[in-house]
Amino acid sequence: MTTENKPTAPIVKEHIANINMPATVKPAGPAAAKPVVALNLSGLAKTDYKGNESTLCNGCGHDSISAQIINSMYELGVKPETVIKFSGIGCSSKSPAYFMNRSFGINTLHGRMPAVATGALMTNHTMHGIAVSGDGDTGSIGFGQFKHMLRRNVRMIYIIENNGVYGLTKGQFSATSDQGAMLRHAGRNDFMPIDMCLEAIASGCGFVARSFAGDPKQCMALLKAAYAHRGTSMLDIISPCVTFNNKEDSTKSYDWGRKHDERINDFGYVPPHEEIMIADYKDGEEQVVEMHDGSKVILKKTADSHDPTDKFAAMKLCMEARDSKRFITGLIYVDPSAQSLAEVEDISSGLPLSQIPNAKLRPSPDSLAKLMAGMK
Amino acid sequence: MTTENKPTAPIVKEHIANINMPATVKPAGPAAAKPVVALNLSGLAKTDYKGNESTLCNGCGHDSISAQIINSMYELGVKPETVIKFSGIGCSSKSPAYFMNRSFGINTLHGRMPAVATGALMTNHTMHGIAVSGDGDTGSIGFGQFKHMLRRNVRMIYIIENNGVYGLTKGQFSATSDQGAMLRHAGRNDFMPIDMCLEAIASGCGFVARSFAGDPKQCMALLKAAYAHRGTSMLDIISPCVTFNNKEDSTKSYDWGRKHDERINDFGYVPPHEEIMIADYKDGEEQVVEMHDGSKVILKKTADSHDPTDKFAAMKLCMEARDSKRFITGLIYVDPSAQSLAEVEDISSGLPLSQIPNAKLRPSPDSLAKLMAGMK
Amino acid sequence: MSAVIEKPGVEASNGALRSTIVNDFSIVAATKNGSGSQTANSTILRALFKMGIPVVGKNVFPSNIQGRPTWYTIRASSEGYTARRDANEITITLNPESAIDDYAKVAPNGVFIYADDIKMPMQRTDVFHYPIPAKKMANQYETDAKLKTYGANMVYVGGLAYLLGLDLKAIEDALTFHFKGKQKPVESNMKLVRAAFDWAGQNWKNDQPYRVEKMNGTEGLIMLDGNTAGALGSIYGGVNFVAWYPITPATSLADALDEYLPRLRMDKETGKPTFAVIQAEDELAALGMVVGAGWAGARSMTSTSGPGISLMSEFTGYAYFAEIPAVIWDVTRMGPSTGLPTRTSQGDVLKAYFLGHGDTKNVCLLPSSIYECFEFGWRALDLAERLQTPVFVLSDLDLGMNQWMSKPFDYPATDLDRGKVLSADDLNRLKGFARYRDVDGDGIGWRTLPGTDHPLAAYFTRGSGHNEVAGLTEKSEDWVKNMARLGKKHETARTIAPQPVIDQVDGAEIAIISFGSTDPAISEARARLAKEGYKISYLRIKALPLANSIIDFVAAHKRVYVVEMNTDAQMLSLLRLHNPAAGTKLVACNLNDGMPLTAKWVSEAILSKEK
Amino acid sequence: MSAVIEKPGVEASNGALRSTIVNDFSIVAATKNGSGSQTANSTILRALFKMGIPVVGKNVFPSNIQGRPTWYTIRASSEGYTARRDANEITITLNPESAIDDYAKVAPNGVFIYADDIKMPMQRTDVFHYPIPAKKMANQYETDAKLKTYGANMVYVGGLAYLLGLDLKAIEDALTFHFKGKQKPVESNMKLVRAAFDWAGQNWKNDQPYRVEKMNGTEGLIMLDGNTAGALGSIYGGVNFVAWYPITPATSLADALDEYLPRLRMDKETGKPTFAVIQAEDELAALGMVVGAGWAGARSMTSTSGPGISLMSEFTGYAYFAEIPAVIWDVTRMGPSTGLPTRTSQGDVLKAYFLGHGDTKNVCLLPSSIYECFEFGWRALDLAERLQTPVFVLSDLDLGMNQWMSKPFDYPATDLDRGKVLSADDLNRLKGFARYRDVDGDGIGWRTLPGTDHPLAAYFTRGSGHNEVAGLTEKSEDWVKNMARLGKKHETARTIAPQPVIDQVDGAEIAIISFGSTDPAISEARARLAKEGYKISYLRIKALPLANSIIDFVAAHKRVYVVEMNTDAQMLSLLRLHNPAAGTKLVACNLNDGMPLTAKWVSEAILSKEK
Ligand SMILES: Cc1ncc(C[n+]2csc(CCOP(=O)(O)OP(=O)(O)O)c2C)c(N)n1
Ligand SMILES: Cc1ncc(C[n+]2csc(CCOP(=O)(O)OP(=O)(O)O)c2C)c(N)n1
Ligand code: SF4
Ligand code: SF4
Ligand SMILES: [Mg+2]
Ligand SMILES: [Mg+2]
Repeated sequence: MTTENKPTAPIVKEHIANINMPATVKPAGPAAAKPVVALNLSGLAKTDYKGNESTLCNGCGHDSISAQIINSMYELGVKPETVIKFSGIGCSSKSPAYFMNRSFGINTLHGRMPAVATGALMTNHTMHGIAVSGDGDTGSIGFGQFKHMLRRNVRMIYIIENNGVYGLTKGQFSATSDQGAMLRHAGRNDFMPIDMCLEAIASGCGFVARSFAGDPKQCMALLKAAYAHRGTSMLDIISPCVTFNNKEDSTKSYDWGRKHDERINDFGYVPPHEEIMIADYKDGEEQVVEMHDGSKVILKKTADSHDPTDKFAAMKLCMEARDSKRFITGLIYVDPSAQSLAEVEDISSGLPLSQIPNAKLRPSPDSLAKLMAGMK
Repeated sequence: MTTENKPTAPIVKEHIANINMPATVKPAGPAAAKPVVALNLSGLAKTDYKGNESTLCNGCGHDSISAQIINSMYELGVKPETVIKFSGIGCSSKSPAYFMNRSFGINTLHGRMPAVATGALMTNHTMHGIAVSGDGDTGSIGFGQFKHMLRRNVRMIYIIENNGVYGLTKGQFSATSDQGAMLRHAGRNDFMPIDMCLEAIASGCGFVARSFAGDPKQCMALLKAAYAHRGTSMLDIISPCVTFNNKEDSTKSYDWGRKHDERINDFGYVPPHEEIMIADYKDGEEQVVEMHDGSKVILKKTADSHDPTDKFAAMKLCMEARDSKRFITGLIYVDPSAQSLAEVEDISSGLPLSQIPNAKLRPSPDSLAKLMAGMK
Repeated sequence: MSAVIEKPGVEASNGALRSTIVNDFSIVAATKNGSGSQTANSTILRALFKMGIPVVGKNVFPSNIQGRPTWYTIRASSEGYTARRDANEITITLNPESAIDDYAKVAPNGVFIYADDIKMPMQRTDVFHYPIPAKKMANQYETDAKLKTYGANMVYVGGLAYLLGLDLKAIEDALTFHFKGKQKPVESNMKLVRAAFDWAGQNWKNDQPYRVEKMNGTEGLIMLDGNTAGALGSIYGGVNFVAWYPITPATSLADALDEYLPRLRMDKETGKPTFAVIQAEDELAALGMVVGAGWAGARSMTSTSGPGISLMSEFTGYAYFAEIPAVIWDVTRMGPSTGLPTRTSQGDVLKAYFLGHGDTKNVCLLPSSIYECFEFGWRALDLAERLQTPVFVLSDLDLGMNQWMSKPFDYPATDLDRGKVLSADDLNRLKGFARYRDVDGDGIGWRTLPGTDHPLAAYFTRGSGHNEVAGLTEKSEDWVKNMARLGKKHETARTIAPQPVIDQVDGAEIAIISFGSTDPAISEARARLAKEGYKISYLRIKALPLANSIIDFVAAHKRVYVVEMNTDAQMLSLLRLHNPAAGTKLVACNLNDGMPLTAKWVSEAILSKEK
Repeated sequence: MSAVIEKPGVEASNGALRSTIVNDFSIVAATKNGSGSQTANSTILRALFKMGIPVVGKNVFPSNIQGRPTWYTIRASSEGYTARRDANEITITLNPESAIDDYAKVAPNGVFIYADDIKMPMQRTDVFHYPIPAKKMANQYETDAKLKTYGANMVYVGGLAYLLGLDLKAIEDALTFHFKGKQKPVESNMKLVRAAFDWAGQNWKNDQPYRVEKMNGTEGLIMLDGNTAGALGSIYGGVNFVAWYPITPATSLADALDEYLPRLRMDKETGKPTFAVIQAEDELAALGMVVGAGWAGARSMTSTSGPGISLMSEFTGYAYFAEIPAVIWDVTRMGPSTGLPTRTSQGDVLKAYFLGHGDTKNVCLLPSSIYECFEFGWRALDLAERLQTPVFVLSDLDLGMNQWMSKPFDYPATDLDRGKVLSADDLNRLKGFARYRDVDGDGIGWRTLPGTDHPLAAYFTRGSGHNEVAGLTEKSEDWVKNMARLGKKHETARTIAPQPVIDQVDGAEIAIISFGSTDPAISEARARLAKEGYKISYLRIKALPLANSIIDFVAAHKRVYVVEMNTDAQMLSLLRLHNPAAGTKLVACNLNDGMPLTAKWVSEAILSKEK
């Protein structure tokens, strides 16, 4: 057995048909010809953000969200290699296999993804996390971990693909199912749905939004802004389950969403490297939230638009919307100030823990000798 | 092996020195002489509510709370046999052994008491639950179960003996520790404390209060009112840990509590069998909340007293108090309307599940024959 | 199975075409998940069953909701064998993704029925080809757009009926059964079946060899899945508290409870439920609730599978040590970890037996048939209350989710056993009690239930060290004494849990020990091997802890093959621990590939070791 | 232990009083939990140690913070034996609650030092009585009210020093050690010690037989607890991610990491930490974080005990199957369930080895000394990354929380082993990789780490079925192949994990197999038995899976006693599974009463079976 760090022999003789392999893998070496496609800031084509073919049901909301993740990351010019995809277990949690194959991905345990993401993102704090979970995964079994992750403010985009039902296990109630909904086996759901946004605000989350899988534009704008957030950005995206919870009276159905979607604000995202033309934004009509990385969220102020920097207003909005079944979407709460966990642990300015050379991981023989001397 | 239900032989020949035995066990039989003490509605003396001698540290807040549980149950005239004591693991969770030995008690697993209590109280919905937990037990490991129990609204008094520290494991930070607090091994706590009352309101709890172990009168009044609540009543009682978290700058210390205790309202509790003398309560100066069992909580209205029936005000109060380290105590939120789990499951009007006779538990041979015929 | 027809099995193995092969073949229908083929497949299955032909139906489905290949296999066996077979004589495919593979796997001289829009080279000369215009006909006959994909499946039912000579009346009966008597769907489906039947008659040449004929191999039998059987057994066992969390393949057990409890267990006088079913937020909470309920005097249970079992570890140890009744159904799937959620295995034997840290040993029941799923449903509740301990029922996906024939379930032979519970009257008489004292010599103490109206009824329950009177103790003697009593209780369990079924063959040198759903394959393998002159005894374990009679059985043979479906030979491990004297006599014979064992594999595995 | 003095042990067993007994006795100090007696006890312990007398200190404390009886035992042994003894020649009690019991347990001809305010009949004529005015003197000398109870403990240090002839200089050195050189507390404590010493000289008649004398039995040795040793080993093993949840007796391991990491592992250039330590919300999350970190390339670990191990079941199986490095320290306490949190046991052997549902088998290291706690601290991290799997270290409360002598820890002999990781350069060269392919024949694939800047670096990790290229698969062949490779990896682990220590005695018919913290008792028992003419070989297991050399060792003996501290003879079970041919040759020799084994028990247990 060799204990060396480097492989001493060719590991794989020929190129392997890795099913996770990116769609347009560029052959190694500088001189490779580029396909004739639009390239983004990182010099990548949209196809470089593709994943495996989806195995979800035709029309499943989750697939629309995957598409918007691809679009937003492509448009932002994020290098897929700098992203880690995380998920729990469920139909929603399968979806990381369906976008960004060039990103590392880990499909963890049911409800326990927040812990894995915390460990991984602390080990490499330079990576961006995109976490996908379901309402069952996060709201039921994973509720405790979810709340504690928010409290720790681990930097990642945490998406709840919220369909108000357990998809993968074939249609049981989840903790976000409508009160009064009916199921064949279990009968009526008598419990009040958990409001993920309300919970996130209570746990100190600094970026809380709700959207609708049927509204790709809003999803994309939120994803971009979320990417810029310093800590956890929580996106509660209503994502209809066409197979088990798409009846028109379900608040998680396409029909309901299309009929009732009520945008609480309109906003745009300006990446850090783009200048805002001051002229474009009239004072008093726009509200600018500056994110930690220098990017900006520009909110259009109207008479009834919600101010996402007002924490009490945000909480009240969530509570009232739940009580009256309003389908509100938009940026609910934002506060870019709180330190992320990597900052708190004071590792954010150095090399990722995973890249610290061995020599720095093992203290000197001398230090041990001294310690031993002190224990005599 | 006998499969009969009744013991056929004397099980225990003589009286056993059961360490859980009540202090003033009255010998069986009607003619036993009563000690000369004040008896309550149930004909019991205070000593009938005693528990084992406490093994907690001298001065531990948890012991004061045990004393108030004893006092309140005695004063209400609750028969100890109708109460089940529940707890998780921790110093706080040990305390059910130190009150009401004539009540059944179960010391469960760390953070998992809500589930056990749910099962037991569904099995006998006529019993009253008194659950005792700690901030670690409920806020850290048990947070998910706690929130889901509240959502189900299982009828019980759920007391969090909140000392902002792990007592039994010798002083680590809990999820309610002050931001900025220091510990010998772990250093600084950088995380925002979880606010149990805020969380309870978000989860739909209909009786939410905070108190202070150093304020026996308020604790007792709250315990009495909580007893009358239809679902879960959550009491977050700041209960100083004299050994590990009683420095004067700790918001969970006696000093801090004594200096900063800010009662948000004053109230009295009127049991169902007592008439309120209308004359005693002047309209406009009192607010009466009628509980589901007919008892009443009478709140004195003053200029700055908090109205516990206003959910938004309650949430806002909790959030602001957390942000500004205000030590608020009193009845934060009350809404006696929501059905308890036993009502939702439609078993609340019948015999306890545990007392349903065997004959009703096994369907007839006939019914089986019919079923079988239908499967051919 | 009682009604076995005494004629040799027919299997086209050497390529020689027999004139007709009657009632002995396997059919596989390859469709897409979520396309509604379940109705078609169960119709075929039940139609055969209604014709008196012994059958078994197994669904091999992906861990996915819609659009992935899924295979439904029906085995017809005039001899009544119900094990899986590798060979499929008749393959139906509507699924282009799997068609090439499916085609390659058709048994020699087999039949290939395929959707006529599947385009691929079909060059096999040892296969009978039958293209069928499934989509076209469905579109033609189904007006409701939603039902069109679904309808395509009924088309192959008609085609198959034509080829096999399946009774259209039996098909109608099967549909009536499926739709619980509702006429409308029966008729609309029959329309398609008949149309396809007629179309096939006009367009196909029926020179393939497989035929069905009415027989009386299923008389008096029922057909059902094991999870429903388990749920019914529990209901007749008086279960009154259920907490669970969804997980494949255990979900349908809870579903069946949700379905049958309201039908069978509403209080006649009050009209109110005599039970409560709670969908918990996870498995930790599910077992926690069940333990709370069991402690308070409910007949309580949960059902789960591998990942849930892992999460139940702490509460199982608690219930073991605090001595609280609880029934846990583990409908096993492939592990480790998430593994293959829709494939079968017997991989949780060690896990369940030792679940809980420290020194724990749990009682496990091991049903091998849906009949036993029912029986162990009520027995588990009895044993849990009698022994005041968690009792596992280790079923598996194959047993739990597939369709099996069975003799009708027998009404429980004994009254509900509520175990040792003291009432207020008892307390008056006894003037106290010691919760954890072994007064009867079986290691089991007497308990009281919350709500017992007596000042001496209460005791304090805990998972930490306690003495006989339930007081907290850290004394060595108390600990050792208490653990010794738990050990004695375990010995009691050994004698009162279901005992092994032993078929000791005169003069046999070799033997098989097995348990659970491997039984059909083993029975068939023994019959095969008997024909080749091998005398093989058979012991089927029905429960853990292992019965002492197993030791004698092993002693009576030279080599004992332990047949099981897991990677690490887990039952063999327990047998070794139970019977160290057996030494190397016990031989592992295990396979864990997610598929139910076949008689072929079992007999070949044994033969390869015997030769 | 190298520096053993070659003279026979002195034990007052037959009641005959020897003139003096030097450096061979046990002291027990019975105080109240939380009363601050730890300083006094460690002072006595370290003072003896500094005088060159081999010692060991064990704390028997309640699961409680303040006010319950607690016993601290110090054994001095000129021969260097460090096992627990049942007899205590010198008993000190300040604790009225336990005084009667403590008094009764004083060894014949023993010494009883007691607080003079304890009133009880003291009629034993075979005991030397020494009342001491602990409170009074403390009140007199301690001005700070808080330190008064605490000070009472220093009074008995002074009294004991007088009786034994303990060097006051050694006591001062010990206090200086304890207070890390801070002069003020040293002085104020010494004041009390000296006062008590003088008071005793004036008021006591020192006719008791126990004395200490300087010797050179501890030269070059260190004294420490196993948890600190484990933490240091991990730090020198390059641990850089820790997530944990408090639990007795594992907490002090994490505490030591929190204490020493900032001292030893700040980056010299940046002054920033090269590590992160997170207190998780529970053990599920703790191991989840560790697994996430291990996956992302950290040297990651957690520490816990029984209940935590139960909660880690699902994540352990996940890490096993997805092949992610993680180190889990299980500092074992008494189970099942909450059990006795402050008592020692070896009850998690089966649990840890099989942790995870389905078919899992984990690598476990079994330290038997603080030296090995240090060594396995770094080795575990190497093995975890090399084998890409969870590695358990099964320590226990006795080892972890008590004070042991040891030769100084050796600096790790080999470089950090980071296992098989491909860099971007490797990927350029190799043009791809197959995560789960066994290219080297050891069952271990190559992995990449997130952050590797190469378009082919990424792969997708999951706990469900996967093929060589980490693709999702439900195919039987893929599953079986993958499990077979994991089996091969387990065999690799068998050969690269620490191998057993074998002391095979010429002509020995009987042997002992054991592991972990039973080693001191076994060594001493073998010496005792050797004196009685018993030749006994000894094999100490250092890791699971069990090494194949154990088979030969067993074969070479007639009877092999498996000595362990659990109820169900768990290691014996694994030995039986590993070596079925051993049959009934392996004999259980286990005790699980929460106390470390004594040489007396081990030798008597073996003798009783031999005779
Ligand atoms: C510990 C555990 N329990 C149960 C399951 C079964 N399970 C798989 S997915 C799922 C629910 C998924 O629901 P949700 O998170 O809402 O995702 P969706 O499928 O609706 O997108 C469950 C219960 C599991 N995999 N692991
Ligand atoms: C699963 C598990 N993990 C850890 C522990 C150890 N433990 C016992 S009590 C406790 C914390 C108790 O803190 P809290 O609930 O705040 O109670 P307090 O002692 O402060 O009253 C912990 C971590 C345990 N018993 N079980
Ligand atoms: S079952 Fe529902 S959630 Fe799952 S893939 Fe289908 S539509 Fe989506
Ligand atoms: S340690 Fe703290 S919480 Fe525990 S008993 Fe002592 S004072 Fe109370
Ligand atoms: Mg969902
Ligand atoms: Mg606490």
